[in-house]
Amino acid sequence: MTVPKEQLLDFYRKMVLVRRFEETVEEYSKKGYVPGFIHLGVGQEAAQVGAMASFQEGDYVLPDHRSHGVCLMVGTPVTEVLAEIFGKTTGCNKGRGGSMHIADFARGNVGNNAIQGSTLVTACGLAVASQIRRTGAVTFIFFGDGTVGRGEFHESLNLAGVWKLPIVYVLVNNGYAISTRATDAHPLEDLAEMGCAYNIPGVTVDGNDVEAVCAAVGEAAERARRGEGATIVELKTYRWQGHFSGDPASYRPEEEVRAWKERCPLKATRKKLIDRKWATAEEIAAIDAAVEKEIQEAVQFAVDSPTPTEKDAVAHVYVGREVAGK
Amino acid sequence: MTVPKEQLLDFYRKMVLVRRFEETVEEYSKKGYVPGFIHLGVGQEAAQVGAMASFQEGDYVLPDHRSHGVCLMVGTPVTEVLAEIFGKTTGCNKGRGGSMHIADFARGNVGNNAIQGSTLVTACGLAVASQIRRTGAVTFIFFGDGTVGRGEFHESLNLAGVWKLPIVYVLVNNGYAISTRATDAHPLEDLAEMGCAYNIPGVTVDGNDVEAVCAAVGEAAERARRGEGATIVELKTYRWQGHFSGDPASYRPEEEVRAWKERCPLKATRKKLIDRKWATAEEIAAIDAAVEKEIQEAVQFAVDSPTPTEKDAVAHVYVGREVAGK
Amino acid sequence: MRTITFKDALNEALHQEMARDDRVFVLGEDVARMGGDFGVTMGLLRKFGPDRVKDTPLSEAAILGVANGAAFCGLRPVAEIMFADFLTECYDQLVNNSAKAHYMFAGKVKCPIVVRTATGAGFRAAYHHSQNVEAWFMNVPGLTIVAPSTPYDAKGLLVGAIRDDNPILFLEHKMLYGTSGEVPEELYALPIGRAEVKRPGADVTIVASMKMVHHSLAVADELDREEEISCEVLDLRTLIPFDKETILESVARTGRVVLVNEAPKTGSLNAELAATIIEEAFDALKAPVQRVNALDCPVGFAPAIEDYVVPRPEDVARAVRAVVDY
Amino acid sequence: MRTITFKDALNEALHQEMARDDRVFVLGEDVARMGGDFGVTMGLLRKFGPDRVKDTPLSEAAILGVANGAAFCGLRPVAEIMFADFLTECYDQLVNNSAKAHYMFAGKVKCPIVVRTATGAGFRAAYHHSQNVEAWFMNVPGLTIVAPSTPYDAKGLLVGAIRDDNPILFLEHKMLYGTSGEVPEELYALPIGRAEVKRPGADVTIVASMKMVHHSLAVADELDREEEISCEVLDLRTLIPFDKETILESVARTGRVVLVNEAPKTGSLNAELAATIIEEAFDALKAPVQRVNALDCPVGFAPAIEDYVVPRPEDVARAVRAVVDY
Ligand SMILES: Cc1ncc(C[n+]2csc(CCOP(=O)(O)OP(=O)(O)O)c2C)c(N)n1
Ligand SMILES: Cc1ncc(C[n+]2csc(CCOP(=O)(O)OP(=O)(O)O)c2C)c(N)n1
Ligand SMILES: [Mg+2]
Ligand SMILES: [Mg+2]
Repeated sequence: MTVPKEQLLDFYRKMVLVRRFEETVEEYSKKGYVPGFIHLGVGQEAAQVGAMASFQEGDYVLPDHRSHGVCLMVGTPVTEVLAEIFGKTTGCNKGRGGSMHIADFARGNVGNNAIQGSTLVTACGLAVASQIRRTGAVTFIFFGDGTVGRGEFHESLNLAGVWKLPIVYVLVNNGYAISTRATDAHPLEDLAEMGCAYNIPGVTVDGNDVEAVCAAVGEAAERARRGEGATIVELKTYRWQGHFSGDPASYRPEEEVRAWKERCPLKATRKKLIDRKWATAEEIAAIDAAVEKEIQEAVQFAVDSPTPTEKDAVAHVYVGREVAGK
Repeated sequence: MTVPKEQLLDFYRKMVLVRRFEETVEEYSKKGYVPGFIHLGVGQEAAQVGAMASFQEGDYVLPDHRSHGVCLMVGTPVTEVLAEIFGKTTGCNKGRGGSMHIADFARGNVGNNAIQGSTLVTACGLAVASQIRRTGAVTFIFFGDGTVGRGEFHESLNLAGVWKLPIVYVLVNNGYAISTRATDAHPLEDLAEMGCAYNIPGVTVDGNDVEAVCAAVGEAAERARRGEGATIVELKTYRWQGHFSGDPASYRPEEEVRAWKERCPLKATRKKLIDRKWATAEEIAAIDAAVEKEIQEAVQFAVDSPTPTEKDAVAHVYVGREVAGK
Repeated sequence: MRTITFKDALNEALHQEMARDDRVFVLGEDVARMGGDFGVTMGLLRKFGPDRVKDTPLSEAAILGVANGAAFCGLRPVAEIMFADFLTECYDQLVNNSAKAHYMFAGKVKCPIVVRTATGAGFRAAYHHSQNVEAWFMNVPGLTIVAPSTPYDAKGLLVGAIRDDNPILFLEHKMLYGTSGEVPEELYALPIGRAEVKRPGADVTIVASMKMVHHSLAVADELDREEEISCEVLDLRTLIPFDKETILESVARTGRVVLVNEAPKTGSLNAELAATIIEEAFDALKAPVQRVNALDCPVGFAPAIEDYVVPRPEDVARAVRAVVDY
Repeated sequence: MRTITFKDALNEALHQEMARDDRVFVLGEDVARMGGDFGVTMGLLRKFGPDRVKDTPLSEAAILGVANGAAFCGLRPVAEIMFADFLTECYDQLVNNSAKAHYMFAGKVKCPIVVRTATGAGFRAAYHHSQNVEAWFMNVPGLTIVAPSTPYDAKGLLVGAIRDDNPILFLEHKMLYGTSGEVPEELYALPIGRAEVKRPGADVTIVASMKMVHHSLAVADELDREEEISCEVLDLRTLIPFDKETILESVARTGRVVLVNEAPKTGSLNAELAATIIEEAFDALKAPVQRVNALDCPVGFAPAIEDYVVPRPEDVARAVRAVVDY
């Protein structure tokens, strides 16, 4: 599938944004600005950007632990996402969620839950709400090959199948769950095929080809909007770094990493733009530079923002009931 | 498939035993001898007896809540099973388990857990133990169409698929989970097909045809013994009574119940025996009478047996640590 | 005033509140066509239709997932988990998702769900249908646990719970469903978080909930009559967070406390109540706080065992005498 | 004596006990090829092979299912649940299956499993990777909860737990993995169920576990030095069932008690300890028991919030002064 020129340029810009965002998070993590551990999506930009191209106002999305890019695609300002990861009060959840709990309800990002698989059933609730209210909204749920192992995968798909829920299951298969190969954890090679158990169509595409991703997820979203129910779209991709920033990832062969880096989604898209004569090297450099400016401004913003104070600690435990501090 | 004469006669005797056992439990329940609620398997005798024909010494079985018949097929004396259901100290678990928790470890019955789906993953552990020890044992797990909804169904099959576990999944599809039709709970008609998600073969057979059941489960058990992994065998059948004894089952049409009663597995087997000239009406009556005697002796035994006393209450909470009584 | 059963009071609460607020919907296993395993949701499907009264597959995690997701979208789900023992199957959803969402996302989302469930012993249904589960959820900030003891409270508290913006675990003791009491026909809500003095008294404060309130009232009457001991009986109604003020006010007057709870002693709600009373009313205490609980063992099957293990009125009476005689 | 880390002490325990007893096997997510998320199972795969060291899919319920089932067959599984927060995903298996099997089946089966898991705050990993979970399992008769505070105890208690015939939840505080201490090279087992006086003292009894033992020891040293208060520090080591005798013996001498536990205050283990002490040592108490706990809120992401919410040494010191000055 070929998307129009403007869209491919837009995809490229977004993928650069996601890439640079992740690299920046890693850089500032090493510098000590990022509390806790972070899961980076470098290498998975086409999957995140291409899938979110079908996300419309009013839709819902449940990102996962490796989804900073997905959070950006919802439209939450880069500043707010970065500040959240830095644990600052200017973050989209006031520094209370961090890398693994980034939500933006106003824009449809219902947030991650760091228990793998938990949001698979939350997705059913979002979809039921849009069914009851007949809003036509679609719910996009991102999850990895490892998370397919959880019981909620089944409970979610079974319900989605029998209730024809408007859900797009975005199964990001990067080949590993931490050190465990997808092929050691599941008896099928193409996990989208598991849809067969639920009368839910499954499609497997090259997750590093942003146009292919956009097309497959787009079709699934349209099916859902037409009331025809859920689809699993499996995006085959790879994470360049370890499971979390700092993981040496010695459980996988160098050769495999090298081969996948060759298949860099940004490089591939740049090549398409040039080959189709949709952009010159200079125009591409200009995009890169604009993104860089945005990133650096966000860094400045996040670094300069205040951290929460002790008195923030006991706010919002309950709605309308106070909890005592120290 | 046609089984030899002696086996069919044996099947018939066992089905009569199960039928009469269930009817007796119901009768004595109404008379007040049975604490709690009970789930009867009347109508499902061919599924229980036919499936357990492949059970060998050293194998494991996990019955479910509607499995008195399965418990009998393991070889536990009728007296001990009935006494257990009556809550007597002579029961196979000293009256401590009751109808929903009948085990006989020495004979391979690892017992039910009244949380639907729980034993689906226990089955993996039994199978792993036999794999580690290379005993060649097969694990039979009984569960219903409703229980397919649980997350453990998936976790179990996924693991069984990837580890090639020697398990026979005996999926007893009686069309309902309490009041909920299987077709309202799952998007497929033949639930054995769900094996496709796990690279596990699934086969659906007439659960009221004891020979068909025996053949399908037998083949699955052989596959498991050969180290080729798990199989789902779906047995389509029907429970004549409500979900529990006393449930009026007004959620299902009279017509449906009548049609299924026409397809009584005992009647069908009697007909086969007569048609094949393997037994005369008199011989059949003799079998019925022998079973009746066994049942009545068991009733006498169970009725006469003592009930546990208060001091039994705190035994066996921990191994080797006492718990205080009152 | 009109007298109806506890079960009918709950049913009426649902009918009336669903008519008032179209954001309220009901879901669970067998709640629609059958009207619930205990009949609490009877008639709702006919009145409100399948959009608002949903039979689910046997998938507790998905039930909670639907509730959470729909609540995040502004609906007010009332989920039924058939027996409280099955909350183990959706423990993650309640503990890690429902309870934490409001806090985790800095107050930007609410999770106004009610999870109704049948709890408690006495049903002769053994290990997995008899547990008292509130202690499993005591140490989970963000959750509220409500537990009525009378039909009047049942109706008012269920309405109050539905209108509350917090996730609420609503415990219905299964031995109370058939009990009767006066209940106004009109719709009313009772406040969450308030205990009630069910019987005033001067010598001893008894703190109880659910079925134990009735044991306590019976004992209070008897001791008043026969031994001239005047007991005040407090019904917690909301177990967590409980009404400290009402308890402390009573203890300040009596100086003697008996806590009655149906769960095993170690780590039950009574532990928290005792610790709180010690901390806040140490000098007022004339005797050590007495805890009346089930023994530290599972709820067995045989009636003699079950009846011995859970608190009996005589156990309450003995504890009252102990604090009086200290 | 040789000094090694807490993590290496655990690793050594597994190596040595697996060499001694070939019924012991290890399973969990990423325990084999990677050696565990925290490195505790490092080197086991190479030494003992894939039959006894198993990477599982991301399926917590299946992990526990395998453990339970294999234990019923006489093996001694050591399952790793990567973070204690994920026990929510196999809560049913632990509560309804492991804990109850021995009792439910009248002592005819044992469930000698060890479930190792990383617990506790301080890792900057927020809501779903930071919880202290023991209170969720306090009211579950049949379960044993072990929680070491030093490398010496870690090794000996893990061996003791593996040899124990009961299901054991083995909590490893993640902030202790890197701490060092003297550990004998030879294999040894410490008894389950015994507390240890980690520091003798005369004025105040401090009861703690895991990381809080170290806070307590630091405070005890400081108060001894600066304020001439002599604190005895008890390390519970087994949380449930805890060592009542050792606690009461100490309280009888000091009459003043401070309980330190890292979980939120309401319903934590401290509640049970306080209630027990009141019941059994009321007359010995010279001041109300003081509980030092986390605040009643989830563990937030921003470091300032996390550090404020969980108990700090100064909170322990304040509580000690409060019982001394009462
Ligand atoms: C219930 C649960 N189990 C385990 C974990 C620990 N964990 C976090 S991410 C992860 C692997 C997830 O793999 P996958 O779904 O493929 O996503 P990826 O990390 O590859 O993007 C694991 C095991 C968790 N967070 N939740
Ligand atoms: C986890 C759990 N949820 C719900 C129940 C209540 N329950 C007991 S049996 C049953 C229906 C089971 O249906 P199926 O698996 O088809 O077996 P059948 O009763 O038809 O033999 C339900 C919902 C339970 N015991 N455990
Ligand atoms: Mg992955
Ligand atoms: Mg069924």
